[in-house]
Amino acid sequence: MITYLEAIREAQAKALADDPRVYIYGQDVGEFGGAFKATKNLASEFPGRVLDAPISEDAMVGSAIGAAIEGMRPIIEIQFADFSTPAFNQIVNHAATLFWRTEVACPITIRLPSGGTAGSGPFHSQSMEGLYAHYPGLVVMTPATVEDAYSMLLEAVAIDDPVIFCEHKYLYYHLKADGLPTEALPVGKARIARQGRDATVVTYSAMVHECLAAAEELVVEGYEVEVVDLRSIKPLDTDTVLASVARTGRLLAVGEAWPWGGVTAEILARVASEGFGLLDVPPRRLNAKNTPVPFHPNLWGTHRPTAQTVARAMRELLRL
Amino acid sequence: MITYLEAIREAQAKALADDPRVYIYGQDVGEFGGAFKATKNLASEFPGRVLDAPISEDAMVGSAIGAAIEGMRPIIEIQFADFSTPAFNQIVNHAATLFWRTEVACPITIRLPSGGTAGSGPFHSQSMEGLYAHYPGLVVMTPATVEDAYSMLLEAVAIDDPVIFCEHKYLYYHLKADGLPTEALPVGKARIARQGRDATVVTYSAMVHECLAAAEELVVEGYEVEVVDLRSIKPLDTDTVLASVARTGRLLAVGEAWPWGGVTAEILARVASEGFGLLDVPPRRLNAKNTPVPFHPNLWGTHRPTAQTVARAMRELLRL
Amino acid sequence: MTRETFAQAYRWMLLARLLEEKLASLYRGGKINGGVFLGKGQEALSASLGMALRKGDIFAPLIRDQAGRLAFGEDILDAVRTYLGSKLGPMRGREGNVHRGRISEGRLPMISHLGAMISVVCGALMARRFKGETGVVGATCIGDGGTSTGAFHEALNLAAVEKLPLVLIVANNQFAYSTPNSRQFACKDLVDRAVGYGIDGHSVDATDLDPCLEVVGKAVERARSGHGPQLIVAHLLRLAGHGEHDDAGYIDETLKKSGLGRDCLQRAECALLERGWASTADLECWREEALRQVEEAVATVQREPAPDPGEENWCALSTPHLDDTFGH
Amino acid sequence: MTRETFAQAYRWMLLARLLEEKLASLYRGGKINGGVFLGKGQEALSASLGMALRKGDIFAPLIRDQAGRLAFGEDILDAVRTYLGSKLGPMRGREGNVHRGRISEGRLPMISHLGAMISVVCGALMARRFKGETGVVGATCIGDGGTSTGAFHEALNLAAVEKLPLVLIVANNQFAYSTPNSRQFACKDLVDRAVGYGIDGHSVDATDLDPCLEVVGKAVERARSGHGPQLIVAHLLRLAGHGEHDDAGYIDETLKKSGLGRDCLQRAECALLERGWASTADLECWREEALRQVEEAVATVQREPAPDPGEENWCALSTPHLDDTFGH
Ligand SMILES: Cc1ncc(C[n+]2csc(CCOP(=O)(O)OP(=O)(O)O)c2C)c(N)n1
Ligand SMILES: Cc1ncc(C[n+]2csc(CCOP(=O)(O)OP(=O)(O)O)c2C)c(N)n1
Ligand SMILES: [Mg+2]
Ligand SMILES: [Mg+2]
Repeated sequence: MITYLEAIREAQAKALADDPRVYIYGQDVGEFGGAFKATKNLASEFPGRVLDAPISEDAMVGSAIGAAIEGMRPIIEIQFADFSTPAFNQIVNHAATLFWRTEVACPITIRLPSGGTAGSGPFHSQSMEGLYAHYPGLVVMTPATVEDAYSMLLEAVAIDDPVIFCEHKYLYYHLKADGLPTEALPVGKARIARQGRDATVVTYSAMVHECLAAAEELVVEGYEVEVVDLRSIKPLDTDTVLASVARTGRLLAVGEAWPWGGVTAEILARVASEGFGLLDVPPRRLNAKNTPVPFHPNLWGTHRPTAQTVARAMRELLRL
Repeated sequence: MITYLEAIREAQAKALADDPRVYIYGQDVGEFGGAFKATKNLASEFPGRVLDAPISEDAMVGSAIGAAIEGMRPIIEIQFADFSTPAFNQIVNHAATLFWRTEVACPITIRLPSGGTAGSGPFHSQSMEGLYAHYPGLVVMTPATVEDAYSMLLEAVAIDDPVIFCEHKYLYYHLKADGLPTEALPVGKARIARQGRDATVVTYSAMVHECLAAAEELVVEGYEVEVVDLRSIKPLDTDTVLASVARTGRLLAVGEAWPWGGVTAEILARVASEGFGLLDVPPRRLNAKNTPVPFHPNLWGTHRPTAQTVARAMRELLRL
Repeated sequence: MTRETFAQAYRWMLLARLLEEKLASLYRGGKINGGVFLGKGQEALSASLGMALRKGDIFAPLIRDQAGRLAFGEDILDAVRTYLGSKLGPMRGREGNVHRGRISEGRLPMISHLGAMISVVCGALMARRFKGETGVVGATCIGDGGTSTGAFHEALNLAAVEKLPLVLIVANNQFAYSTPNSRQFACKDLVDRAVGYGIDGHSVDATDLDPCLEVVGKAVERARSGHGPQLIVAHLLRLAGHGEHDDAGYIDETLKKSGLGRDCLQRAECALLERGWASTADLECWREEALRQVEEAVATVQREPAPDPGEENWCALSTPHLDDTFGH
Repeated sequence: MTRETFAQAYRWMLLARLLEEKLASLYRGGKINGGVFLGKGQEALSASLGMALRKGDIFAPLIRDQAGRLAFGEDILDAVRTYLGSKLGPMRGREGNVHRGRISEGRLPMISHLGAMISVVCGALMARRFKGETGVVGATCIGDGGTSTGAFHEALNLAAVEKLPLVLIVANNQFAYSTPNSRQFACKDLVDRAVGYGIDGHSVDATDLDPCLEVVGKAVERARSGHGPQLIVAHLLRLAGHGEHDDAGYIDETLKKSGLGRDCLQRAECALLERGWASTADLECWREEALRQVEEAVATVQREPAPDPGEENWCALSTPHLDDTFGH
């Protein structure tokens, strides 16, 4: 059995082993193996290629851009996605514009341990994928499974463009698979995580599992809900979403981020404009509440969508 | 006649005159009067209350938060909206969370000279309103008229919460009005900028004028298009948008920002979920192209929506 | 150094230590959600700051400032309630552990992003100046790692330009989480940064309460009397993990046994006895008094309600009518 | 100082000055979109850096580095094409004015955000180290105002920790746009920052070509030979507006008449004559040669096509199949 977190470690080990241009840079990623142990033992297995950084997110990402220009393939670990704000400028204004301005590619991977866990509070829980997806020039991955965590991280390193890799902390230890995949869907293709005929739920990252659990709950009520796991939110696989909605006529978009804008808005906007005729009833969405992410597990469990609230939203959608 | 830019200056003069808690802090805002002259003469009219800041956007906004905690009402001028990235952390993680965490309000106004003008290029042209609107705890204003520039800026200073005030550089000198308004719609209320029966165009900021021009173009073709100026994108006046769509049955959302996410996605998502039955045809949107904002006027004029491309999108919508 | 000051500082240090030991034990018992971050070894420094500040001053403590918080007036209940997530705490369950404060009492609650509090304290001091208040001091703390943030630099420079009465303590406890000084900066001593900002710099051996009280006291006095920002760089070792989840296996034994590894609390205790400022009976009595306070606070808080999501006001704005409530 | 070096530097300075004068006149004639930013008064400093660098080095110039760009190999056409928005320029009309470079030739194009290029040069140098290349230098420039950015601090500290062969020139031209040094920093001299990073610091009077060549040359040599980052703080005055739209009315006459206000180009010219390194005829001939280059380049570029939006590839990714083309 291998966990989501171990898969991330294995992918990095393989990237380091296969490609001498790869190196890892981030706070505490060296001997210590990272705050979450995603780089455990890599510093000793790959001497000189897994380096501790000072607490300087802006310079970390800036340096990665410079190294990429010179042909390297840096992986930057930001300790928590929330701490990518000091690096925001280098990510969105420098990495994302480099190729467009210069015709020189910028193959950097920025790992963002994302999303909420109980007791983490407003500054260790954020889901920033929608912000990065807004900018041209970035690829934004949001793996929901152990297999995707592994294969998509390898792809992230292989891609010539900057990739924001949003790995979900809630899945780190919880999620296990029998082994590592040998093949995978290409980046940009969504996955039908569960087939169904009655409604389509489009989601990504940790929310895939809440949606799957909700779908199971609805089986006894006689409903078969299809769950689409976007895998990457940019590019966003509109075709797969539309095809599913074409089968079911109903759409619910679920995300862990805040309600204004973001992934769920983009999904509804796309389906409304390109798949209007496919919809039998108004599409809906479910997001976190419109406040910072609260610390206390009681509050946190209500702030984010859960299997229960997703199931409730599904029921409402199905009864329309 | 008073320009949009002068209205911003006048609003600041009035805020300083009326309320001793107000001060202005930003690069070159003092004796020099600001890069755009939005604070012209204010330093001498209000000695000690209009201060030049070092090139330290993070610290500028951080200091404003501290001053607000102590009862002041700072106005921060960021020289160009694009340079708010170094302040991103203090804005979204500190100002936006302060009240929710502490029950102490954070009445700061951050002025962001926003949007494109010919020859400004990728780092002096950005429209960042959608990013800030994603975060809970911020009010995001996007005035499109001289009157709103004035009255909304006064309101921004009066509001107890942090306000991101996106003033559009393209309107600074172009847009003129006969005088300053004495009354205004409250923040959170959209304005019907032009009445029409055939379709609704929802937009904000400089794009209001492109949409109005496009609507005029369509008159000879026999169409009357209604133009809704959102005025503030957070809160976003969904009721006014829905009421308009109820009258016209058709929706086009137009924004100058990038296509993934942002204001236009949010509008379509809201109308699709809450006003599905009001729509006679699929809703549409028109945004800037999915690249950084180009320098050359030829490219820039194609990158952003213009009266011409809006008119084309309207025609397509009307012929559906 | 008077007996009163030294003994008082010691008692804050002791209370902080015992409170944190209790929190650590609650953590091990699974009673605390999220992390627990101890100031073990940093109490002398932190208490000295808390004591040098006055009512009306501004203090933005960081993660290892339990002693300073107490000395500056934090009720022990605030700490326990925030850690245990009581609805009655100052953060009402919205925030946890070290992310607490009471702005009305001049204690600003930190956000997690290192360096971010410094400019906020600067702004509070600017506000006091605008209001014509003098003689006020604003203080905040940061670690060796936090000095590498852009936020640290921008804020310290701003403070220098504005000549604000800011006291910034850098607790160089040799590590930022697992990262040693050698991977964090390359100057000989972080106090060498002061000259580059044009501000006063002070060094202190923070394993020893005497120089802490003296150096911190002097710096606070200088700030208060108009000498502009004061940078204090304190040398010490973190005597705990980064958080209680961390066994700090990366800290070398020789370092622990070096002068940096001395426990300021033990040293202060010895000094009290040596100088005849306290008897072993006094020490015992103070310890019991502190323990009692801790136990009482924990017992109280454990009976308090957790926040109820149904009663929670899910609104981040202070102006409710401006909240964008679409879809709620 | 040899005649050859000095005269060569002078000629780069002259070419830069004349090119920029031409650009300014095109701007006044309404032929340029966006701003025009001159390095007038900073040519000695900038040319010295460009000349001290070698092929294979990395250079990220900033806004006032026309002379250094030329000395490091920039074709004058690159400058003119970028300013005039020619489709054939290195930025293809996507970027303008000073936002240009050719990465393949080691000249990195700046983004506007001040301070951002420093860490990028650091990373390029890390890459060279990973690849086992030695003897390489990475250089970049910034103004007095740019030193207040967090990006400046983070990058310089990172360079120091990694002991990278970085040369960072701070051109203290007394103003950041309209903001004087007194509102920008409070240390006596920005070179006082070096000790706080544990790196070498150098001061230079940048109105004078001799010390520029010497100090910059030495710093580049020290970086190249493994002495780690080199901070050069140059003292001078901006002899133009912030951009050509700005009359710089905020610059005091006394400052202009002070030693800082001396024109490095004139001084170098005098030195050439005094030392017998050039005759007035030589100078005249060099000027004509430079003018001819400038006029030729402008004439060429003015006949070149502007970018055609219809032909433009509206894609920001190098991997087109990953582009999210929805709704295009
Ligand atoms: C901007 C930012 N990046 C990363 C972190 C994650 N983080 C929390 S504490 C810490 C180490 C801090 O070390 P130091 O400043 O030396 O303080 P100490 O823990 O030693 O007291 C890190 C990296 C953070 N809080 N903020
Ligand atoms: C982060 C950031 N904030 C603001 C600006 C706007 N800006 C461009 S140049 C400039 C002044 C720069 O002054 P200085 O660094 O001294 O360089 P100089 O122009 O004097 O050469 C400012 C404020 C910017 N480019 N980047
Ligand atoms: Mg430390
Ligand atoms: Mg300058």
